[in-house]
Amino acid sequence: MANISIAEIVDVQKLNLFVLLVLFSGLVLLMIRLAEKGRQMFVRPLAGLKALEDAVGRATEMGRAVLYVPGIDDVKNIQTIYSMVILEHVAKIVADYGTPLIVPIGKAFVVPMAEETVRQGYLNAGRPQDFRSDNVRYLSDEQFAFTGAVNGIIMRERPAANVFLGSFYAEALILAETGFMAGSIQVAGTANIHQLPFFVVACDYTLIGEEFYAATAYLAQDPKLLGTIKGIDVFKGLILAVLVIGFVVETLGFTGFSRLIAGE
Amino acid sequence: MRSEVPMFITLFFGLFFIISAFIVHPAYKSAAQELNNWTLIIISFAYVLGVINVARIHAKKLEERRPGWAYSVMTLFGMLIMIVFGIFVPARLYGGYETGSLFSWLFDNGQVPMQATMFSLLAFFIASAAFRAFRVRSVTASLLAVTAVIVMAGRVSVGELMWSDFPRFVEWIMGDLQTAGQRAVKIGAALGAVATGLKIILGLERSYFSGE
Amino acid sequence: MDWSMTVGNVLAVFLTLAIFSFLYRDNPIYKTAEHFFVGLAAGYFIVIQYHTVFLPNLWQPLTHDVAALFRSGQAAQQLAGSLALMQLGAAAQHGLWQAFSPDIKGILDPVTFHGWRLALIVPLAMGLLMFTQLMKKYAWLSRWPMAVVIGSFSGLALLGNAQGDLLPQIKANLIPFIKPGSWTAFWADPGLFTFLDVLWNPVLIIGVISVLIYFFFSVEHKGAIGGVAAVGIGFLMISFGAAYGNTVMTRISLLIERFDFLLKPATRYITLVTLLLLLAYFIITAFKDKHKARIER
Amino acid sequence: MAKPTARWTERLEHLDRRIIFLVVAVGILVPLVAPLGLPVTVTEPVQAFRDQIDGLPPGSAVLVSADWDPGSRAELLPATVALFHHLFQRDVRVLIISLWPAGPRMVEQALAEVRGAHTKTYGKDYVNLGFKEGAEVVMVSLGDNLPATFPADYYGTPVSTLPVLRGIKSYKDIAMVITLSAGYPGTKEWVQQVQDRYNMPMISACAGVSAPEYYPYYQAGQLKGLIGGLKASAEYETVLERKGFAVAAMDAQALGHYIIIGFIILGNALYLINKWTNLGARKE
Repeated sequence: MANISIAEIVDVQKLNLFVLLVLFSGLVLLMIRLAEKGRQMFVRPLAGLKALEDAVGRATEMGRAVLYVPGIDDVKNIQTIYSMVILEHVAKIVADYGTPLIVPIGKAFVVPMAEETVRQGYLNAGRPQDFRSDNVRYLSDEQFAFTGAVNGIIMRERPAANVFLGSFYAEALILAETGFMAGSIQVAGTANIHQLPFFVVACDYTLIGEEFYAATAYLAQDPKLLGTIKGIDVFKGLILAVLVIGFVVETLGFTGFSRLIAGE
Repeated sequence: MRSEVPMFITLFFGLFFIISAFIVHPAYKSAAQELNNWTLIIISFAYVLGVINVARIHAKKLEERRPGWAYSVMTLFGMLIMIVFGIFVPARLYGGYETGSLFSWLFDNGQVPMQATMFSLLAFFIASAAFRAFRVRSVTASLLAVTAVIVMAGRVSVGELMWSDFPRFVEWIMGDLQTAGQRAVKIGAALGAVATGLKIILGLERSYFSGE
Repeated sequence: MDWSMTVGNVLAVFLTLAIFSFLYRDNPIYKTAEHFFVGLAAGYFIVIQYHTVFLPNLWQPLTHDVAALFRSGQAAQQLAGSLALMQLGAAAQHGLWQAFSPDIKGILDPVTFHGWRLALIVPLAMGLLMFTQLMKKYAWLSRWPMAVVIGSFSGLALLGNAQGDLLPQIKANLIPFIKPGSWTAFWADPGLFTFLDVLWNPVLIIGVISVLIYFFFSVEHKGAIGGVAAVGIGFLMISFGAAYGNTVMTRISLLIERFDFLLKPATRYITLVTLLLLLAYFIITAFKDKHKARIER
Repeated sequence: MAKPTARWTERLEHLDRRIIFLVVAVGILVPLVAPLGLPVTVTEPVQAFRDQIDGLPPGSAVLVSADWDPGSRAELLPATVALFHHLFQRDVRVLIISLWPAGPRMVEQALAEVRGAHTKTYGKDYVNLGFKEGAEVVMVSLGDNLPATFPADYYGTPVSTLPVLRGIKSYKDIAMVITLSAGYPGTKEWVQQVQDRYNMPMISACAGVSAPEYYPYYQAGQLKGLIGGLKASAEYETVLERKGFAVAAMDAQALGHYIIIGFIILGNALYLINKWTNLGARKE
């Protein structure tokens, strides 16, 4: 193999990307390792999250259902997978009180995953027998047929709390407004930046972008999730430092730093 | 067997797609292309399964005469007519999927108008939400409201009549003022996505394979 | 008069008004149209998958090469080749360097090895495994192909976010506090836009840093950090306001196009007739409901 | 104790939605029937989009990804039609793909509107390669081998027989990617997976709703041009002197926007009035 030079094998231009991936991955894995060893990982309380538990609590008091829509995207969207973690937690709370839980699904491929997640939630609450698979309702793969069907459920079954957590598109506004008219307390969260204005305006609480990821970690108190959030926070500290050094150095006229980051 | 193999497969395909961005060795690249093709094929099976799920649910609703079963007839009818004419009927009997077939006629005169109209409903909903749910409950909400009104007023031709530089001012808001917030949210979201992708590939994210 | 166009317009106008009827209230006509739409969309999905993915990417190469191979009698030798391919998969797990040893290299080069096409049996098998999801007993088998999809998209999301969002967006914010030349330009010609140009860089720098601090989860929002986070949430709300304003543009455009379609010369009269028919339907049903309600009281 | 009859301002705040719908419908219909013909000035990102296409060297190949469907036809059909007019005026090979199932048929509708005005032949100057499932996976596999990912065009003709694709193996042979985007997968995924990795010049025409999220890419230079929404499409039509649906819709667009602004202000005015008067009532 001696005659083949490194440049032929690996794209040397992408060194800065490689360094970023190794550094960030190492940081996240390190923090997860520390969290698993029991190190205390502080995550600041999230207003939107407290609202999620209040909303489910209110539904329990009024004996009405909780509607949980894990976004309309497929399993290939990371937000759908993350929403499953929160769904598992909500399913656990709901199972404790025996409050009905409705989980409309907008992509067929998500159905088995959602069923397993809710079953896991009921399992964690020690009541696997209460799990009824037809609470996880596959409605349609078509975005708008799904939205119309969920609106029908909201207007007919009048859930006390609507939770919209995951990847949403144009239907975010309709679901939030229909829920607003049905008088439910609404908590939403998505990393799809273009839908956040509607959730912020029409819902009682909104987890904005990353807060959605942090809420998962905070809820689950799972070392892996907490470690990830701390890893991201530390790296964000690094980015803040780079941004501050960057603009100070650029103001002084030295452009080498920004070229180094860009790997030119 | 139940979760070790899927975890290895996730690791293999996850790493493969990451490494492919870094390796430029010609032999690797041609092998990579074949693996890409495999993934595409498997993904398309996933979507076929998705549609079979639609058929399964509406057929079940039909069998059990559950409320609204009559409507399921329409879904199955719509699906069957598209599939039968789109795949099985020969082109000369209005079959196939190109222009002139019943499949494309139903698409142009059935699917397009209905989907376009469903989305146009949003114009009505955004108006009713603007009136009933768009409340200036706090300082932050009023910042959102003021920016929204300025951008709306300046982005349409009437705005220009009032102040000829209005569009240019809105371009400044879009290109600079709102870009700052968008960029920070994008950086944060990217970190979250990279971390989550990493955990899924390394099998640390087991929630959706849970239950074993 | 082209019949398919006219009948097509009648159907399109009726379905458009049927969906618009949802604005009045959820009704059987809307439900029928919506369910018909779900069926059409699902059917369309399958036909397009069949013609543009299943046939060209899988069926044709597979059947074409299997036939060619058997005719030329190389089947046995090439099959062994695809088995070697399996070991390559395992080799990748232990470290790619051995995989590059010369003897395996021959396997990778498709020119010499027709087995690649034959190997398409593997994705076909994995794809078919997907259907085990419909059978309760074997449903766990569907996790294998599911893992391919999840693994691929997680890998690409990880790479894409780091390469396309993270690095370039950080680099784009490494800028001097005042845009070079904007200060002198402002004094040369003081006006709103030259002033805004001076603000260009400071807005980006302060905005990005304060919003990033808002999304900092290790420190409580109190004192100085709380203040900066408040500035951050302000920038965030401005971005959301701009997004809201732009969304109105999209929604209104969709409605304009639908009304434009209904008012077109070719559909104008059809719209009128269909509108009257729908109106009649709603008046009759409203009347019938009132009548029925009076009987029940 | 009978609920005190709500003051008219309180009843108005909970106005029946259908009255609001009626106001919007009338507001859109009037300008469609009686257009006002208001001016459209061209903004910088649209001018940059046009200059990028004008700057394409003759004979170069351009990849257009039509990632939209009937749900966003109102905004993206005018942009696509204007784009095809612009590309067909130039000596450029146009390869069209779509990562949305309904995409290829939308491309057909756009091509039908454009074909008459230009002397371009299918297969030699432009090709509709149709749809492939797989979003980012498709984008990445085009980097290694385009013909393997799209072995046949939308009509099933093998690509090896199409002259427009001669000599095109991967992104190296593509001068620019033009992403027409209405959601996922769209411009964001194209920028994430292709722009930086293959350092591919890229411009985007997108639905208004996605524009704010793409401005950071435009400011960072990852996107060299951006048409965000129907107003921007109207600017593009004006710049190309090919006035179409986008320009015609600007009057109705203007009235629609001012109706919504009116509702926001009215809604909040009522909200504040009710809050203060109720506060006042409780104090007495």
